[in-house]
Amino acid sequence: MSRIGVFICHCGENIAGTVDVAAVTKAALDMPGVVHAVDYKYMCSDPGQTMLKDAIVEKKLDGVVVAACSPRMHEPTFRRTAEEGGINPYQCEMANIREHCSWVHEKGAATTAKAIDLVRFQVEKVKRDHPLVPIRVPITKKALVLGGGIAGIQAALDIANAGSPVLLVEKSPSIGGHMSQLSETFPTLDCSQCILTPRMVEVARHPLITLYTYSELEKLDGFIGNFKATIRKKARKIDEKLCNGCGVCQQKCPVKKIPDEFNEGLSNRAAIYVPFPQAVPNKPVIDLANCTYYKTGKCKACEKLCPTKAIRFDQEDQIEVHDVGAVVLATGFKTMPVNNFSEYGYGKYKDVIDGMKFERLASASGPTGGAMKRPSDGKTPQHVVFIACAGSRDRLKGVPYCSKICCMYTAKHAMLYQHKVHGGQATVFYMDVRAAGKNYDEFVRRAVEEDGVKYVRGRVSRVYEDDGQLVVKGVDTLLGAEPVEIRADMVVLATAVQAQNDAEELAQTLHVAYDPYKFFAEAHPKLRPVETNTAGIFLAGACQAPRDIPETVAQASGAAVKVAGLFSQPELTREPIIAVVDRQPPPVFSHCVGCFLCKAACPYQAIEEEQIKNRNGDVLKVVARVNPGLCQGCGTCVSTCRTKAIDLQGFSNEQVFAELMSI
Amino acid sequence: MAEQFEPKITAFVCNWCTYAGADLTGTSRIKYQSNVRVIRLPCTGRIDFMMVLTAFSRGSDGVIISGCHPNDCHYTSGNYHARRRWMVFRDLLDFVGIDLRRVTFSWVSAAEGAKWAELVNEATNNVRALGPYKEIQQLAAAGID
Amino acid sequence: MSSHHESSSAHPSLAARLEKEGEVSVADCYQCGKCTAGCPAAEEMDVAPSQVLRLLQTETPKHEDRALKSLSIWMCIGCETCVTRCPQEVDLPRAMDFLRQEALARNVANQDADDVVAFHKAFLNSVERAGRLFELGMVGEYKLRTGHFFKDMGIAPTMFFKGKLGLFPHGGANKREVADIFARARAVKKESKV
Amino acid sequence: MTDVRVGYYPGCSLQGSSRDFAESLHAVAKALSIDLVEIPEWNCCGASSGHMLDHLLSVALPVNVLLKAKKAGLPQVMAPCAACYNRLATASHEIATSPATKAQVESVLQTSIDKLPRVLNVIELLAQVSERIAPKVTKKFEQTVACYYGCLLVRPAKVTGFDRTEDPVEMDKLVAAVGGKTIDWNFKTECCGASFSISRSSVVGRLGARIMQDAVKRQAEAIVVACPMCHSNLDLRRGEINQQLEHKTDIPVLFITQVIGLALGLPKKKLGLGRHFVPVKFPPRPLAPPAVQ
Ligand SMILES: Cc1cc2nc3c(=O)[nH]c(=O)nc-3n(C[C@H](O)[C@H](O)[C@H](O)COP(=O)(O)OP(=O)(O)OC[C@H]3O[C@@H](n4cnc5c(N)ncnc54)[C@H](O)[C@@H]3O)c2cc1C
Ligand SMILES: Cc1cc2nc3c(=O)[nH]c(=O)nc-3n(C[C@H](O)[C@H](O)[C@H](O)COP(=O)(O)OP(=O)(O)OC[C@H]3O[C@@H](n4cnc5c(N)ncnc54)[C@H](O)[C@@H]3O)c2cc1C
Ligand code: SF4
Ligand code: SF4
Ligand code: SF4
Ligand code: SF4
Ligand code: SF4
Ligand code: SF4
Ligand code: SF4
Ligand code: SF4
Repeated sequence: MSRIGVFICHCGENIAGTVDVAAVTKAALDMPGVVHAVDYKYMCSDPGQTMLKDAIVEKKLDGVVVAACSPRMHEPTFRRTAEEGGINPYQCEMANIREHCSWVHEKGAATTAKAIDLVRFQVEKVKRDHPLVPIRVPITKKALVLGGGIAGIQAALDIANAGSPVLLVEKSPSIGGHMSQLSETFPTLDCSQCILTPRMVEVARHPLITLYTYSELEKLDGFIGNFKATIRKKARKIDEKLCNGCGVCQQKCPVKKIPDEFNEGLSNRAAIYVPFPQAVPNKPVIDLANCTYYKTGKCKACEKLCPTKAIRFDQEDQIEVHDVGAVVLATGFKTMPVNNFSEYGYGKYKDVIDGMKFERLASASGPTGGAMKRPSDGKTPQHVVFIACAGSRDRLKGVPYCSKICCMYTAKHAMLYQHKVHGGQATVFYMDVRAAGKNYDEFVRRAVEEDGVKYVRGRVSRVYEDDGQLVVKGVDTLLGAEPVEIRADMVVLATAVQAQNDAEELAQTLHVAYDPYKFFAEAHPKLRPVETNTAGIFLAGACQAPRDIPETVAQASGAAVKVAGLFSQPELTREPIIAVVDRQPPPVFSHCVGCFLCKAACPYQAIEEEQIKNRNGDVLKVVARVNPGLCQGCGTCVSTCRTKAIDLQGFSNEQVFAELMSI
Repeated sequence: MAEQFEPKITAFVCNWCTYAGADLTGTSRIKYQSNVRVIRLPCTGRIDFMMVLTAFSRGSDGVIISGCHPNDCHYTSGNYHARRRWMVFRDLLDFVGIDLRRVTFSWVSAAEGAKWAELVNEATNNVRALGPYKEIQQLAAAGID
Repeated sequence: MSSHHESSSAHPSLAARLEKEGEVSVADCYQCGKCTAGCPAAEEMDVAPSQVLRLLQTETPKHEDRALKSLSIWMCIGCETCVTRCPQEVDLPRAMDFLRQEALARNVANQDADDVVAFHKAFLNSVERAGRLFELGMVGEYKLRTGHFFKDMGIAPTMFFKGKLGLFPHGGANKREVADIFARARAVKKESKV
Repeated sequence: MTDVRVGYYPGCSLQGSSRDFAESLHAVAKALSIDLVEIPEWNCCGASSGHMLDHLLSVALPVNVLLKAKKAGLPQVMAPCAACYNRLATASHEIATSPATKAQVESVLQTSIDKLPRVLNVIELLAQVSERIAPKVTKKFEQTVACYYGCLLVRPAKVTGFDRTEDPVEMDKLVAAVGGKTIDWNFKTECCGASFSISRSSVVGRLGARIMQDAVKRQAEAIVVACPMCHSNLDLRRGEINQQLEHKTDIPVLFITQVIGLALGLPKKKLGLGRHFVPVKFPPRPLAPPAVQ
């Protein structure tokens, strides 16, 4: 037995000037189930709301319809009022007789008739409203940050400084990412390690940050506020607690000729090694593929000589499972390998290098101590050619997008070169200079105007070697496409920024979307740039798209604020507009037949398979179950289900069809 | 002058784009014909075939289905599902003998107030020209739903 | 007034026709010049290969004319270096073929390329007559067309004595069939024009 | 050893100016048990003149050849001339990718076209039987040579799908298989002027000079080619080339089939070695390494 009250708002003249509100009120009173109907000048005003509350009590109403403006405007207001009046807020509906009626139609009988119809729809709907409670989900206030580049470091520090514990998981033996390899950074030319190292140390010392280096995420289950992360700690073969980072092992290890990853192969390292002197943690790792002991069973020199007896040849990978409430993805990027450039020699010329190698050559902490020496013979190159857009904006190479950072770092490289080699000449082949940031274009102009870097507009077609020099065949399109041939001592390719090799796999592990180039996709390109479509998983840095450091840091702090905001709530409450699969007493259990069409249709992976078991644990039936933490209430599943076993609260089949039946 | 036939149009719209777009038509005070009745749904993905049939059998002479533009769906891919189903829909509607000229599919975003008004006017005029949808109502009376 | 980037709709621009008939999208070229930088024939050209495309991109008769009358389109060897490296995958050699054919059709081919045109014509004529190339016959026709009679006298006798220059056309091909192919190709092309 | 049966498309120049290529090809094929089945009544592919002057013919003529091969029951066709190979492969590619062209060609040839035979170049064919070569070597080919692929063997990649576009190695492997050394050089695929041989021999001279210069500088004793046009541009046109060079060169230009033929001990006459413009001879080799000075 419904007792519905209908409240018709005049909205001053806004509604009453066009719609005959008295007629609507009268019509409402005739609708089955309506026991009370009034019209009033301003329903949203204090007296209006008080009137609604009082009526609920006095008339013992169990549902109300407010015919006024758009629900997108005042639905929360009237639902709160209804709750104060003593009914469930979800038993209050609004009929939009302003935006959808009085404001868009002429005054007259037809418009009033429409208003009456709109009221009738909502009366039919409200009669079938069930009391709903907002969904409350607990939150584990601990964050997982994946990737320890500048993005991950910044996000971890910001979240920890806001008071929540963080697990920082880094794949390689040290945090720092690409930034730790950089020499100086645009647009200020400050030394990269000088600004990064203190942050790395801060991460290591922060009481709320637990660092997992040389570790990977194996699995992520659960949903926002309630994830379960499975982390694999790969065996370093070192007891980290005992090791004091003295470095004796790497000095004494007989295997010495392994190309050093940190120096981009420009120097060598041992089989047991700390990636670079400022590494965090400053603990070595044994490279199993190259250690003599693991290859032949003989050696163990490191074990014998380690003063703290920290070497553990029998150490195994460890698996840990942690509860976390939010995840920040900060796994960064890679650059296109130089052997992708067939026209520039497939990477076979030693003096055709990429930007990252140049960073190591230019770095004071690099293999040459910052002196410009070319890799082939250590000579100082007198003419260096830089090739911008190497692989970027190149459909043929599968990268049609602009890599965004290379115009700037190429200008930086050319400038650093001119500073280091007096009398040398840097020439940059470019297509456009994209320097759209604060002080960026000024930086590029400085390279040209003050440091004498020559910019030639055009792409290079081929690089080959002749008499120990590199011949660069390019073109100057500003001279009417005149071919230009330069004999250079070194060529630097500004190689395209690409997603990490394992990005697709990781995206699938985390159920986040990715673009055609395997960069992780943001929830909205403009308004939700640090969120993914999966609630509780956020993005920072170059794993989303090519980014420089300022942008990376800004985005990391943005992601951290989203996490902190989430963690500041006592628990998650969400509108209960979600799907549910019906449950029936045995032996039916549910009308669901387990076809899982709904599961395939759901854009949020919110539908799970649930086994209904008897006391012996035998599976009696497999049915669908909606995870309320993941469901966003789109209703796609409902229209997919043939047995109507799944329904959407607040927009149920019963309600929608009742509206339709009253047309 | 004989009284002009006034069709009944039922519109299924999503909450995030088209409903909001229609609100904007209101705040911009753009006038359109009053024949349309809006059924608000969270997403076009929520619409099912039976809803459209019911609308017709209950006396609608035309139906509008409108949601977010592709790629703009509030629910990521909801409207893709809807679109894919529309193809099937069309065939089904055709199969049960619904006159497809009476069904208008469109996209109206929250910023397209004027487009909503045009859409309603166009659909209303088209259906008005087609006349009342007697066939389906007769069938309905005979009990197809 | 010169109307840059404008063409009358009555005559579709060369770029539009290339897109349709030649399946080359001139608009895709972003003028990076990589094609020109690697082109072995660029030195012999009056308009660089990338600039030929630029002329077409304007879609104005004035610039299209310059492309059609250029020496470049005849100097292109068809070596495919450019398309192999073009970041936008623009099939420039195909565009060159199209322009050559259009220049001949409009009778505006560059006179400095008469010898090149003559060579290709002589070649095809020889094939049309015999089904296969008759080198000596072709060279003879070429020399008659161009007057470059004594140019290769230096190597011809050597070729002859080394058995590299046949005095008679080769048999073996189905002459009729090949002549028919030439004839029908002309007919099909005519048809597709109307 | 079972015979490898393959459709053979000689193309016009192998019948004419490049008889040496034809002779050596047949001799080597016989030695390696390759059965070259000449396509009956084959016609000219139109060569560069075809595609330059008449696009439709440039597809129709080669497709006509391929249809004849198909009719003769030949699933693959080998064209020794790189230019013919390129025309055949390009035509095949166009039929597969452009329905409009396919329809036009069908009406020119008055037949419908479906799957066409696979098109091979001579290197691909020899690579298929490469393991047969080494055991038959009677006299190692001990020269150091520059393998010159030219442009049309490898380009464009999406049409030929053969080897590494900018730095092919398949011919180098064949030379190595008969004991030869190959140099790593820069002009493996740089164009030699191709069909400009007659109409613009100056172009050929300029382009050929750069090619020869790099090869000679890197101590090549000969150039090895797999294309009659490359051969005539570098051999017949040596006069024009030398005019552009400071240091004239007389290193010979051999077809890959001649190199293999020599190593297999086939008589020089059968390999057409006497027909070259630049005589095929190599400087005598010291028996022991030269004394250190
Ligand atoms: C040659 C060059 C020069 C540059 N110069 C400048 C400059 O001067 N100024 C400037 O502002 N920017 C510069 N940049 C850009 C700068 O390097 C990036 O903006 C920055 O490194 C992005 O940081 P990130 O943390 O997002 O990614 P990264 O630095 O790539 O860090 C990602 C981290 O995640 C780890 N990781 C990857 N996958 C996983 C996984 N599955 N699980 C766990 N961990 C994982 C990686 O090991 C790495 O430590 C330059 C870039 C290049 C290539
Ligand atoms: C022609 C044009 C087209 C554009 N198109 C795009 C586009 O397509 N896509 C895109 O991403 N971006 C676009 N942009 C950029 C976009 O407009 C800006 O990125 C964005 O508006 C910046 O937002 P904001 O809040 O920082 O600044 P603003 O939009 O400028 O907002 C600042 C606000 O602060 C108020 N204010 C100012 N001073 C005070 C004060 N002292 N006290 C209190 N309030 C104050 C102002 O009144 C204003 O409301 C475009 C910009 C232009 C000019
Ligand atoms: S020698 Fe021992 S303590 Fe020193 S760095 Fe190596 S493992 Fe650590
Ligand atoms: S055991 Fe391995 S890591 Fe240790 S010193 Fe020997 S080679 Fe080096
Ligand atoms: S940032 Fe500059 S160099 Fe890099 S891809 Fe974009 S335009 Fe090219
Ligand atoms: S100022 Fe504006 S238009 Fe000019 S380069 Fe910068 S972003 Fe482009
Ligand atoms: S579509 Fe319906 S029946 Fe099928 S699994 Fe989902 S809820 Fe169950
Ligand atoms: S309502 Fe939407 S989000 Fe929720 S379970 Fe159904 S399809 Fe998934
Ligand atoms: S390489 Fe391609 S994109 Fe660049 S100028 Fe040439 S045709 Fe245009
Ligand atoms: S095909 Fe023509 S334009 Fe292209 S590189 Fe070769 S000669 Fe130059």
